[in-house]
Amino acid sequence: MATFKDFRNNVKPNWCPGCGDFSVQAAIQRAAASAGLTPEKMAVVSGIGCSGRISGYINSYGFHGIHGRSLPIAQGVKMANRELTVIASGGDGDGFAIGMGHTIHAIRRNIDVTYIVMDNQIYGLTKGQTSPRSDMGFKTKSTPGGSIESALNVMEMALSAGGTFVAQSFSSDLKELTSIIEQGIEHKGFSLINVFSPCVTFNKVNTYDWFKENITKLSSIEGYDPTDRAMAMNTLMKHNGLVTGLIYQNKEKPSYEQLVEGFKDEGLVKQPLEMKKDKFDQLVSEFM
Amino acid sequence: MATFKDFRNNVKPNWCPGCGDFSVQAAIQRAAASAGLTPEKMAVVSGIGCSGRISGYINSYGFHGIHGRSLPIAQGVKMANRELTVIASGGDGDGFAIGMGHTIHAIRRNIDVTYIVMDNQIYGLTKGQTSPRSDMGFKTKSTPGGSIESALNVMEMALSAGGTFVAQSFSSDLKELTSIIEQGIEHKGFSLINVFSPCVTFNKVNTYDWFKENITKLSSIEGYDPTDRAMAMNTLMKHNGLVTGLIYQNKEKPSYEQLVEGFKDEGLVKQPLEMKKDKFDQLVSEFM
Amino acid sequence: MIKQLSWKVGGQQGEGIESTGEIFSMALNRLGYYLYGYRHFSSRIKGGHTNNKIRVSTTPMNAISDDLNILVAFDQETIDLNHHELVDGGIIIADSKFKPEKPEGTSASLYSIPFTEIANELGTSLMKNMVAVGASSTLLGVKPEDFTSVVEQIFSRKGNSVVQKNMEAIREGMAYFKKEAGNELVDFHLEPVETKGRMFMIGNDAIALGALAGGARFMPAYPITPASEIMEYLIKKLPEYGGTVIQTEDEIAACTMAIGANYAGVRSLTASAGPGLSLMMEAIGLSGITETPLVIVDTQRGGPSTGLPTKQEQSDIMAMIYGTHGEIPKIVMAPSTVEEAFYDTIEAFNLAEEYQCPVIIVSDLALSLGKQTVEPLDFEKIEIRRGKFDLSEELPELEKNVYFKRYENAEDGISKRVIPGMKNAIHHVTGVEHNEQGKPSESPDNRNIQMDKRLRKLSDLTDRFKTPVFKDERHEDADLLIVGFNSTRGTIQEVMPRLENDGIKVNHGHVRLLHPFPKNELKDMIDRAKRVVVIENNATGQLAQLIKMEVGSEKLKTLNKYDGNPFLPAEVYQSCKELL
Amino acid sequence: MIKQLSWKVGGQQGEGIESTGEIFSMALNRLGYYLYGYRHFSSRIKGGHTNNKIRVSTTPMNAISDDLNILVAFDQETIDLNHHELVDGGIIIADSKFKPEKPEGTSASLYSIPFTEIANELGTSLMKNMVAVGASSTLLGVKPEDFTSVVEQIFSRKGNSVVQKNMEAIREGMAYFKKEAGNELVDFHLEPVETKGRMFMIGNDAIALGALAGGARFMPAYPITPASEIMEYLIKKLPEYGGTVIQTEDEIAACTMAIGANYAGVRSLTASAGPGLSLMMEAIGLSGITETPLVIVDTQRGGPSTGLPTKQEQSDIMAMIYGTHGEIPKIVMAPSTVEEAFYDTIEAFNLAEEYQCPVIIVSDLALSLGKQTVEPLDFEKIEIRRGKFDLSEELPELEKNVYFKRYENAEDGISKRVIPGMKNAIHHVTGVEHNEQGKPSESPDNRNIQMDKRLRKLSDLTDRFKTPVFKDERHEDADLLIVGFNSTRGTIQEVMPRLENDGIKVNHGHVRLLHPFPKNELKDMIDRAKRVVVIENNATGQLAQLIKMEVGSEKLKTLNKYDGNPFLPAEVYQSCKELL
Ligand SMILES: Cc1ncc(C[n+]2csc(CCOP(=O)(O)OP(=O)(O)O)c2C)c(N)n1
Ligand SMILES: Cc1ncc(C[n+]2csc(CCOP(=O)(O)OP(=O)(O)O)c2C)c(N)n1
Ligand code: SF4
Ligand code: SF4
Ligand SMILES: [Mg+2]
Ligand SMILES: [Mg+2]
Repeated sequence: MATFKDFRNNVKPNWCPGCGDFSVQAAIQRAAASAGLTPEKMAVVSGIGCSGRISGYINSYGFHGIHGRSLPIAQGVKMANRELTVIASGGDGDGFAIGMGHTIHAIRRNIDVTYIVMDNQIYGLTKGQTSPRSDMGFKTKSTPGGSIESALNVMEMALSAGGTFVAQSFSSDLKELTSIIEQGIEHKGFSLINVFSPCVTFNKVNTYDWFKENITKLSSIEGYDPTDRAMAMNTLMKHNGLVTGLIYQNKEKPSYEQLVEGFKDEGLVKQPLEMKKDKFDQLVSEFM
Repeated sequence: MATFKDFRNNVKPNWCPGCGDFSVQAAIQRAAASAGLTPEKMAVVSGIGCSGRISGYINSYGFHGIHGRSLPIAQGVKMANRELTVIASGGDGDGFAIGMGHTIHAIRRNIDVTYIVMDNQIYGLTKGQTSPRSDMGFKTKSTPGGSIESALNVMEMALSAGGTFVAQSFSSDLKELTSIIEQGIEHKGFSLINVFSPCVTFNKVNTYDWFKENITKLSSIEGYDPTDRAMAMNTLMKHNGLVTGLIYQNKEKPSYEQLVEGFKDEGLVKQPLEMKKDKFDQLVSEFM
Repeated sequence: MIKQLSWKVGGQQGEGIESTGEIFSMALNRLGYYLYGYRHFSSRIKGGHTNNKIRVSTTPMNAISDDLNILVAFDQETIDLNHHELVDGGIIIADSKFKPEKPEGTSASLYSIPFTEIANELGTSLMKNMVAVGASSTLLGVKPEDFTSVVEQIFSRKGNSVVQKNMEAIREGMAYFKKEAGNELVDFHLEPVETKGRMFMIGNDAIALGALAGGARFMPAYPITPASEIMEYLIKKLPEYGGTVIQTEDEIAACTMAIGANYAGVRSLTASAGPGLSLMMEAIGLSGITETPLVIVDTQRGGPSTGLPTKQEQSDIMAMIYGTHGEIPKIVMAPSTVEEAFYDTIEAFNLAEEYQCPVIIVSDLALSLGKQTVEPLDFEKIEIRRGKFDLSEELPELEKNVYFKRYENAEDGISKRVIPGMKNAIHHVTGVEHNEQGKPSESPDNRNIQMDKRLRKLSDLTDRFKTPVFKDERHEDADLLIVGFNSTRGTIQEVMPRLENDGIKVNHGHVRLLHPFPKNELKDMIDRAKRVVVIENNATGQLAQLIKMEVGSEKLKTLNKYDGNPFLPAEVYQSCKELL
Repeated sequence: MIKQLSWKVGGQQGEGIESTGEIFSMALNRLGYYLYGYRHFSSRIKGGHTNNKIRVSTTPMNAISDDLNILVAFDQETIDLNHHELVDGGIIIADSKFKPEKPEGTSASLYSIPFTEIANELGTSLMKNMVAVGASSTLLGVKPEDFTSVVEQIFSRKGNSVVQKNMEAIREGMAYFKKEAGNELVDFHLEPVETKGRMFMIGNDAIALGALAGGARFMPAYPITPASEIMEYLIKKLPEYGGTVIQTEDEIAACTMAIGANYAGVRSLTASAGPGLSLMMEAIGLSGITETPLVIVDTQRGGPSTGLPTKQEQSDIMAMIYGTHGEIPKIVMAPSTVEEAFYDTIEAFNLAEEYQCPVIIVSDLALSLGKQTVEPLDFEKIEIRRGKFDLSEELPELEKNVYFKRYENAEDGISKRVIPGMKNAIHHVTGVEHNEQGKPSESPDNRNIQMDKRLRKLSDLTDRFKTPVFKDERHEDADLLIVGFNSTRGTIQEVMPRLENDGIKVNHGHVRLLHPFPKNELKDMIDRAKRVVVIENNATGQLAQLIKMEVGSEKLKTLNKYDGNPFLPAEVYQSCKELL
């Protein structure tokens, strides 16, 4: 069995000291080990941003794509080889600005990919502009007078889009984060995990302390039932999205792969490429 | 005062006889008249699809753009000249597939544009493929075995994205539709109006009759309060999105234009282009 | 008896015009005739004039005809819009329902036949098309029985009585027309030919079938005219092979999803037309720098922007070759017949895997939707080559923390390809410049190494590529060399004997590999011609520009057409004469 | 006393290296010296080597220098990576904190100065940069007072005591260094120059200022290196003019939103780099066919895909010219100095409105981020021309149901432009082919008319465009013509006297209008040169290809560099010698 150390490589992350993304990396490594994965059966597909570098920091197959497109790439990988565990990841700009359409559609499509967003409510790599997760009034390079758009309630959105696994966590809470990621990996279908992962360099508002003060853990809410969609929605509305834990899971709904006609359990990549002569003749005859 | 006839031009729509889009066109024309608009102060921006042709069928300024981009174009028009009434419109594929990211962000940004989606749950112009609004199991050219993705709950999504005016209507109900569009036009901020607008040629499931049977009018729900976001959300969940009427409106939240620093009431288009010499000298000196 | 004729049916969109042509031509195909069908249609669903023009011949040809022998009309508009194409002594067969009138100045004879009335009598006006098929095909000497297998194939799932009714409609149409026209029209009878099992298909069918035969198993795509048929065919066929089609949210998703699947080892393609291709530009660069195989089909249509979405054009060449920022290796192929579209598609997958780069198959509307007779495709010619990719291989164990050198600086620029799931092959892939292991690197030396490696990959391609230029060289030294690409091939071929007849020595070079450009092959042909004319369905002469850049010739002339319609042979003939 | 020297400061990213260079150079700028600054940085936020190289001269120049006189180091890596650039007798001034060591083989002298220690004593280690500025600038003969205005400007909002502390740090650095080095180093003293108010700015500043002065009032954009400064500047300045910047969800939204605003009559731009530009391709086509003015800035960086996002490259030319499907009129301009970037941006808006088409301003990283001394910009030269657009005009009443002919087939291809909100000007705009009123039309004749109209618009542009090629023609007939574009201009200019010194007759043509291509101007220059070398920061020689296509010359040689760094004058000199 692989341990979390097997998911480490020798690359030193180029994140700023204190960046929330370090914990996300560690949590993925631990969750992968604890879910019993092996590095060569896992692929991490990432977007562009500080966060996007994560695919290079985990000892597994890694694909660092283009800005906003980690999800379609990841879905392609999974469709090609359902024997792989596919993790997609990136920043809040990556997933909720330029990649928004793909995020909604990946949720809806429900292909078995675990999507981890490192949400720092800012654009880190481009040096501090507003993101769709930035709060109203937040001052950045692109909103020197304070942002005049409100932050997206991404968890509500994921629920409305038909999410079958919707969760949120926080970089400081490595234990919860690891467990959520592990559950996400084990979930059959698409899982969206939004992680509050502070940017210590450009976001001086939504800091570790800020989150500690403002977050409610779902585990602390009595009677919270993550299989109850209406409860999930109402709780999110009540707490303005600032909760962590497993918000909603639907284990009943089959994943996309389970529904595709003729889709084999063995990776598509292992199916023969060649066509039999009789098949070919049949196809040809249809045009006669 | 302009009447709805002033919003007619001499172009004969090339929609199929019976297409739901005819009513949407009529409703826009009536609503515009009844909101007291004049054709030259109105711009209809549309996407690509059968529905997208609508900009050419209304006597007003019309901009028929590219697939999925009616909203950014419309927002650009409005930012340039807030004295115009700007209506964006297009199909469900246009707004919820390729244009999904823009739709969410237009909702969030809350620029005063009225967005009318002609939702026929199919791709009409490309001759009948599935759309993000198609139901599970729906057979189309691209899903001959039945769709294996579930239909997007667009109204829930609009609510979660922070919509300040979220409404739904039905082509057969010209009165309600006209009134909703008029309210949308009058709303200060972004309004999303999803219209069930049957495609009589390619969608043999979600027909006029089907809607008549399955729709609940909000006006028939006692005590329904469109200013109560939680009630709106819960009602949508309960009725699986199949309601018509004004679902939610927030009149408090200022529109984007109202929040932009220095933004003038008079159209930006009327501001002088030339810069004064003293201003220029000041700017230049900042680089010395 | 005649050797060829041209037949057209026209009416309003949504009235079954397409299937009328379909049934007519399928029957003739089964009789052994060569066919070429081209549809004129608009960007709307119902209403608006549409027509289907079908050329029938006893010998092979692949071009629309200049004129028309028989026009079948379901409305007066069809007559008004198309009568000028009719030859002297041509025939109009029209539904008596709309009281057809012969336009002034036409010498054609008009037969008014009660298509709708006969159909109604048989039970439903829907069958008016069959009546028309019957009426018009009797002219050619075709018998009711010749339609049996086609009608059965199409209608059998609706039950035997429907089949019988439709056959009846054909028979009644024939009978009525014979009665009307008597025997005076035997001149239209086609010479009989040997019956032979040939295919009759559109380019998109051939591309889709080629993808399937070429081992493609996954196709993410977004609908668009004139590419949708490819996904619509494959969604029906792929499940049997464990594969599928996903209709994505847009073309960016389609292209990047295809990249993901190819990266993971599955042959995967996407297809679109101009607007979709423009959206894929960033993703194409990703495929280039990550050296991930990728096959994209671009079915060109009238541009720019939405342009003329249902019309013929060839104006995406430059965008396909140059349209991503930065510099990548890329292959752009242009099949010129339906048959080639099949084999080229298979080859595209081979090249994409061998060279680990994006391959674009450029088609055009006339090739993608035009229906041609195709000699039976040869199973033996299907070949699958995967280059330096070997899934089965046992790889040597890697040192701890050392990645597999996925981007090893191989002499030919092509590194060994491995995929996720393999043991001892872990590596990183990124659109950022990277070292041999795929780790991001900003080192100038590494940059030079990797950039050079990528760009040298294709250095042998023009030599290896089978027939980068289709050559019909009838002369060592020619008065005229005609150059084209994609669907104009049949037209040019048709014009050549006409020019030769006038004593002009003509050679023909049809470019099948647009990038990297086969400059030597073309240069040689150009050098041996007094004049060169480049024929293109676009306004700026893109192929000609390419030739100027790559070969650099002063003798180039261009013949451009960009009104949305394919060239007619007569137009090309006329222009060539004028140029000489 | 010397006339010029080169100074570099290096350390880890996030340590204030950029601002160290900033303060040093601002002070020298105010003293009247000419400056050129180039930053080396990586695609990460903190950590990783970064440096800022500043060249100081008593006379104008616009290029990075071959070598280095003074290296200020905050870590050993800086010394190890950069010492090879130092001239004989060069100087390293390093923070004693990291115990600097002189690498083997360097003849430079090393001065170890306690930057951090002195700063700590003054209260905070942050001020180590100021100590270093002081220490190194004393070499040049600069006095503490020369920094006063700069330090005040930067720190005054933090209070007077911070200002004083920073001045103190500079003074202490100077004093310490003088003590260490004694007076032996007066050779580095710069000749005094006349103090004159010149600007010191990066290309992006000039573009942003040009946009503002040129009447742009709206900028939707999405952040990206190296373009973000443009939006970041404008968001601060536009509100005063009633305008604003919107950070959109992506570049497609940015570009289409700009189209919407331009359509409605407001000068609007967007800016991005390669990846964003690739995403805008479809929208660019829309601007082209709808004849909507649009200004896009492309700040080129290392490609393909994400490539080398913080490095210099010039590899987007072909994509900018050809990268949308179909065919549209388009203008691609390439300023070559910061000053030109200002005037060209204003002109871009004029041309976009006059020709009603997309205008792309291509820059490159070295031009966009390189900081240059700029002669005071001339207010009088700011000119605003809006072509056939008149908002105020009273238009004749339209007949009922007749639209305004927005696409009237004018002789020069340019129709009168009206905007929504105007009386008697209602019309339709569409990306589908359309008639004069903007109504969709599939008519072949109309298509020809509209396509011809659009494509003929630009026929007079190369003649009208002011200086499509910057020419430095020192000879009627030259041994060598050097051709380049964008930021290489200063480097080429610097190389010319060196070559002339060797007796080589050199001319220089710098292409400022890339499309439509000024072929006649360039042809004339090429014809009069024995050899031509095209210098480009890319691998495939895109400008050279363009010249081959447009002008067609056999004598072209190319000099390419694509390792992420700008050309050094010495490299260009060397290569030119080898080519001759
Ligand atoms: C198409 C495209 N547009 C813009 C960029 C520039 N860019 C790189 S990362 C980034 C956003 C970073 O923000 P986020 O996704 O939140 O990631 P973070 O750095 O905060 O982790 C942007 C805009 C790009 N690489 N590609
Ligand atoms: C970028 C791009 N991709 C694809 C198309 C082809 N296309 C035209 S309309 C359409 C979708 C039509 O569906 P919808 O938006 O629901 O409109 P409807 O026709 O149903 O009214 C598509 C895919 C296009 N025009 N542009
Ligand atoms: S800039 Fe912010 S997000 Fe990026 S590495 Fe630094 S702390 Fe992390
Ligand atoms: S195809 Fe459907 S959506 Fe399109 S016009 Fe016809 S009925 Fe309307
Ligand atoms: Mg972020
Ligand atoms: Mg639709």
